[in-house]
Amino acid sequence: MATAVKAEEKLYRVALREALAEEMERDDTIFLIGEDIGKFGGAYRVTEGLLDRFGPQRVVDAPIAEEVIVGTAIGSAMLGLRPVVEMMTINFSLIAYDQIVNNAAKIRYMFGGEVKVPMVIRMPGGAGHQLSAQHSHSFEVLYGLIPGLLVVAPTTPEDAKGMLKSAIRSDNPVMFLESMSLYNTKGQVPEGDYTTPLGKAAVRRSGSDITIVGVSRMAVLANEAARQLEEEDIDAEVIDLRSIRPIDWPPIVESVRKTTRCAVVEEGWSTYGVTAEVAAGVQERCFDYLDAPVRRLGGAQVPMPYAMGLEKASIPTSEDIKRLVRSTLGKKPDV
Amino acid sequence: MATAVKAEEKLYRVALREALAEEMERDDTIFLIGEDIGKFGGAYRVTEGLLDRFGPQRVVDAPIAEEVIVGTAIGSAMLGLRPVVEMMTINFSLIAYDQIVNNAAKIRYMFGGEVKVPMVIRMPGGAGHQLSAQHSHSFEVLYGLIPGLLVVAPTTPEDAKGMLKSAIRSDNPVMFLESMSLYNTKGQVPEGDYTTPLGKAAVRRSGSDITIVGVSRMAVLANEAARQLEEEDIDAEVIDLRSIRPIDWPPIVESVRKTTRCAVVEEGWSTYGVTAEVAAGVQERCFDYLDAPVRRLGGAQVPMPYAMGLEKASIPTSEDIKRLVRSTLGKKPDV
Amino acid sequence: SDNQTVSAPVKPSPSSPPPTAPAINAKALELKKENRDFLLGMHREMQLIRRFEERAQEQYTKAKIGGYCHLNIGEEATVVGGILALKSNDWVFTSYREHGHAIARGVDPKAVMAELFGKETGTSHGRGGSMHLVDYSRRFMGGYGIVGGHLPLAVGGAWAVKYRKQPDVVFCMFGDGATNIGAFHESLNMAKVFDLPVVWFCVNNRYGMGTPVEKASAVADVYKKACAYDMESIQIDGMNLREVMLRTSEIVEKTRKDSVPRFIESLCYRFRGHSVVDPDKYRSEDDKVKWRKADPIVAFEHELETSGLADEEYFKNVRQKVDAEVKDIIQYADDSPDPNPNDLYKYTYAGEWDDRPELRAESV
Amino acid sequence: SDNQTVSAPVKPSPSSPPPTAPAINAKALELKKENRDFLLGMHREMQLIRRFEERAQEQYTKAKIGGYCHLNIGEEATVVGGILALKSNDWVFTSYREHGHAIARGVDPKAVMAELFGKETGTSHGRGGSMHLVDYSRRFMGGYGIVGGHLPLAVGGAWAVKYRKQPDVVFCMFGDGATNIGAFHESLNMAKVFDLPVVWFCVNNRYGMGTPVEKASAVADVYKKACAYDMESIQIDGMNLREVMLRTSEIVEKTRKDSVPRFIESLCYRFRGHSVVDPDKYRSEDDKVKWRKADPIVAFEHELETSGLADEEYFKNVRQKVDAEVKDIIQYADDSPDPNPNDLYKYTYAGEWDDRPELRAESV
Ligand SMILES: Cc1ncc(C[n+]2csc(CCOP(=O)(O)OP(=O)(O)O)c2C)c(N)n1
Ligand SMILES: Cc1ncc(C[n+]2csc(CCOP(=O)(O)OP(=O)(O)O)c2C)c(N)n1
Ligand SMILES: [Mg+2]
Ligand SMILES: [Mg+2]
Repeated sequence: MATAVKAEEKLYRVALREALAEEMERDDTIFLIGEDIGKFGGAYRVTEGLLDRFGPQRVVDAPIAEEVIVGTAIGSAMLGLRPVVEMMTINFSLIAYDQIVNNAAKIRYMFGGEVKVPMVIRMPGGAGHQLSAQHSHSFEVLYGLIPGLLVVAPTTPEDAKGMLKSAIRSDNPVMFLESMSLYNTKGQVPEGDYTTPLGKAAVRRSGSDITIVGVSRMAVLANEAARQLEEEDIDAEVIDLRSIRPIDWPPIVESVRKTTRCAVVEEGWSTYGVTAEVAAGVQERCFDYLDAPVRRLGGAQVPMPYAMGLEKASIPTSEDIKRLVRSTLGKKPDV
Repeated sequence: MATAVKAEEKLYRVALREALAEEMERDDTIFLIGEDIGKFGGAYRVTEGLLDRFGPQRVVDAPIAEEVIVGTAIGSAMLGLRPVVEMMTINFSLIAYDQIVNNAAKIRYMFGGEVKVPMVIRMPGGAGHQLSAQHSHSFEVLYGLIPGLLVVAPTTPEDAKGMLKSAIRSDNPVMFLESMSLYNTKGQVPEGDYTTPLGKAAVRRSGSDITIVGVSRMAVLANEAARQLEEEDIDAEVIDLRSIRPIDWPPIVESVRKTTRCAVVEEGWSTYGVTAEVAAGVQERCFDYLDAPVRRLGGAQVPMPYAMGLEKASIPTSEDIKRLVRSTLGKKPDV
Repeated sequence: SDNQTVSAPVKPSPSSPPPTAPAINAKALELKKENRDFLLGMHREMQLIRRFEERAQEQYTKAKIGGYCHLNIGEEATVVGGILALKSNDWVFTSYREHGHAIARGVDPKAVMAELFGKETGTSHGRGGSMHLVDYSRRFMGGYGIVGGHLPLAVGGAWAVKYRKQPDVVFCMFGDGATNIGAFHESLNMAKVFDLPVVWFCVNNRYGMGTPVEKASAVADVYKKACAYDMESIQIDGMNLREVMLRTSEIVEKTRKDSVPRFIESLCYRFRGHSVVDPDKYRSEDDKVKWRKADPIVAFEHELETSGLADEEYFKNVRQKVDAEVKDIIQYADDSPDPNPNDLYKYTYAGEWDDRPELRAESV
Repeated sequence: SDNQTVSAPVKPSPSSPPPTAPAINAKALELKKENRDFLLGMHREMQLIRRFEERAQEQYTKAKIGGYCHLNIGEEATVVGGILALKSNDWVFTSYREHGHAIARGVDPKAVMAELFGKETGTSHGRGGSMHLVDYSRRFMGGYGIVGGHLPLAVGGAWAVKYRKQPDVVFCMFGDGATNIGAFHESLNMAKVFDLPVVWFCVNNRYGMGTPVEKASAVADVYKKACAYDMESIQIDGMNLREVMLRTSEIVEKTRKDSVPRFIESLCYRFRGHSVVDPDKYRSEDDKVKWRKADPIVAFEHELETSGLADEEYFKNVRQKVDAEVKDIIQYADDSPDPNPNDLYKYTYAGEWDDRPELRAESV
């Protein structure tokens, strides 16, 4: 990673906006398309101000029609543009799922390499705002599954900016998974033009007792949990998965071989979730080193309920992660 | 399972047809809807003859419009009918994915149990017919992931009939995953009215050295491989997963605790595939019994290529399963 | 605390129900003495919805309500006129902007507010919230959050009605923005191909979030889209209660008779932002002022007044009564128990599959 | 064997290309001497496609071709007239029934047949097969297998053209069945809202698999659907080569000029089943006979003959030449190498991500 010298505290949302603006300045084949990203400023205000700056040709307010929004991006990418789609939330991407899977991901292969599809789909996911069943899910695994896609989930403002730049510069369709709950978080963002590579996990904290692998926002919570676990004399290593396709195995394997224990956590449903692949892959690669089974934690396996109490009970917390860690260490889950 | 006394050899496709016809005779709230299932007789001839028998009200040729086909089924189920959708192949279900996930699976929960959605979506998946990138995938995991759905994949004519009856009688949305390559296979089908429960795996072969868990058609190949492995003095137990959601853990756990080794195989992509969940779940439940990591095998992680040679190289064979078994046993994969 | 939670719904004591329509025709809607009760009943219904929504906004600010919360303020004539034109055996499918829709359909407003509060006594037992109200007993088949996603369900509803040869009509309501999505097209086509008894009712409030209808739709007069399905289609003044009711009723009854789908576009305007947190910067002040002058409640009150059926004194009295009623409604919602966290998995499945341990996540 | 496989495509020696259109107008298409070369060129093109398809069917029976295989037999006037009306800078997106489309666009028929044979020398290097032909150099942007799924891509193509202010038109071809799916609606609407230079060309061959257009579409005259997008739309006789070409060209040139999307419905009929394995039991013999009488090649030959531009002797000669050419084409496909199995993962990604081990499945 080409980290520039100086850095400034910025919001995750602002880091994303900077990446978009800087890339658009650099390359005029890039345009943004989505619902209410222009005049309205974006449902989560990531694109605020960009319409004024780049005009309606490059910041496009589209009808509510996710299939054709994604299709427009694909078709224009095939002809040489570099579209960046904002899907208002990942929940609506299900409507465009056929376009993403059967077109974006497959076109290059099924045409024997004769065309490419350089495009990015940005979309926030996650729960915690009482948006209930149709607006609160994570769904990372739907994209992780698909050959032809690259899938990332940055968790810091620095990564948000650096990885979005890499995604835009990639010649492949990249699913760029943001988290609603991270938009308002702050972090150091290096100045100047830098990129953060796709396809790489990040060790956020080193430790010797256990490896916690976190997906998207859960990597942030895992870090919190790990800090708190110090008090219990538990020294956890935390890995932010960051790249969902491909999974960056070397740092995970190295870590687990060192710590001999592994816990994996995601906000989405863990059965058939991202954590299933991580757990399966870790035991395959580290079997002889493991002192306990790889344990998983995900959101409650229900359509997200609206009532605050039920919703809270559905989303993993740092307390839940601590319990998961303790039990992976063979301790009582509750202290 | 209420197996009747007599049994007859029948095609998988015929067993399905019988289930549909018998259930439709029994309950006139059941109707079939899909593309070309009536006059054309069904792309895979499962529904052949049913239009003549039950008329166009109950065997409905719909426009090519997967979203509204599924939506029609859901809405009519909410009002008390029992629709059975034929999706021509699972590949087209991606267009209806939003309807299935955001409506069929969630309606009961998000309305606090005030309505139910008794419906079945039948759809064949799998490769092997040179149908290339947009028509050859398996996608079981897309449905396995979703709370609110039941997901099954029968592999024998007996199960096809018995499980389809159970699916139709269930008050839940059931994803009934058939396999293109199994339609022409034969097997004993009990006479009379019987049902095979949803949610249950089946031990197809008992053995002591290793447990092979197969998903859909791969359970059939696993059986073949196991038979051939006898020659190598390998005694494999074969479990047909049958139920993808929920997974029926008890027989799998019992088996692996006995054999101490486990290999899992599916036709779809194994990264984030069904096999990921099975491998993750087995190591969680059987860690202290396992003598080797749970190993997985799936299709090549590419959009399915057309050329016969490439396609063959993309689909697991019984030879591949044998190699997987050998390496899970710590032997050289090739003999 | 545990005694604050119950798993069985507490049925509220019924609020005053919406007025029942007599045979709806031009005569029954004339501004005449003999129609007074019914006309005033509808007026009261609009006021109830208006007040309900105003106070919902306030309760949102107080964090009693969470999530998204989309109000019907400004759309009362469209909502009340449209829904009261239906018979009790008709079925309603609608979008997430549906508090008023539910109330007009006779769903208890207490249960509606309790749902907004996320309480066990809510229409959906606190699982759905503002966007997912339901009441099977009123054939109110739900509010849905995926734009256009419920239109296919309405086709299914109409399918079931026709299949069983029942004399019901399915009434499907959606916004102007929803007419640009694929499900709209598939649904209208399917309905016509099979001649299903469904009336498509577009609440054209001119905007889908921040996007005006003419920037999102190739035809700004949404009713014209029905031409592609050879479907009878009308455009009505959605700020005029009596027009909405009369013309909706005519269309609904035609469809009841011949089981041919039809389309209505009701032109109106939302007086608030897209949802309660929307600062609403994308619409001009001029536009807002112009539309506010056409306030459907004020307009109807004016009609009632000039025809001598009611006066300002009466209207004031209604406002007070409605205000008191909504206070009660809020009190009820506030007093109602939260869902029991132990019931988190309940309702995921029906029948034997509900709440089964093998369908939960891995426990830690 | 290994020397039967190469990873680099073997470029075929070019077959005789389709005729280049002069300025297309009524005059240039008159059955007159001065137009003879061009007219006979088009005739030859139709014959080539016919023969290509007949032999493709035969090769399927011999298992040289696998998968689904959808033929253009009967649609030659629609295909040749439509595609030859385009300029070389225009872009074509089409469906899985596209062998003739590709050939008419100037894609080498050898590469087309090689693709059907799954050979490395195929247009898509054997990865795509019959449904996924492509040739970027001809701006032939592909055949697609999900019904209606490529219409959104055509919008994107037109988007790029307009974005770069280029004088190109995107030509998007699809079947009657595809007009009932959501993507159709979203695409036409989006194209009109943004005034994109795309011409929608519906090959209405009256059936989507076994379903006649009137059983699947609320309007059987598909061109009428464009009314919902306020889009100019025409219906043409798709069995009449000169009409197809002239009227398509008029529409395409209008769109080139004003960047406003337009719609064409070309009425025709497929003489074979939906795909080569379809027993085709759902269409009446009467219907088939009636349409066969309108065979577009026979009809055009009749025109040429009565106007004295060619005679049966000439036609026979063309058939022989074309037959020989297709023999060569098949020979070429047969002789071509299979893709190298070691290249299985190649093309999954572009650039640095292609063929990387971490993007393969677990190895056993
Ligand atoms: C498929 C989908 N895309 C986007 C959204 C986000 N969204 C919620 S409401 C809305 C605007 C809908 O406008 P309209 O249909 O006119 O209804 P109104 O809100 O005006 O009543 C949008 C874009 C959504 N819920 N579903
Ligand atoms: C979304 C989708 N649903 C179903 C199919 C299966 N299918 C392939 S072709 C076809 C008929 C299409 O008819 P039409 O659009 O008229 O084109 P034609 O085959 O007549 O050229 C169907 C249903 C598909 N490929 N894609
Ligand atoms: Mg609106
Ligand atoms: Mg057709």
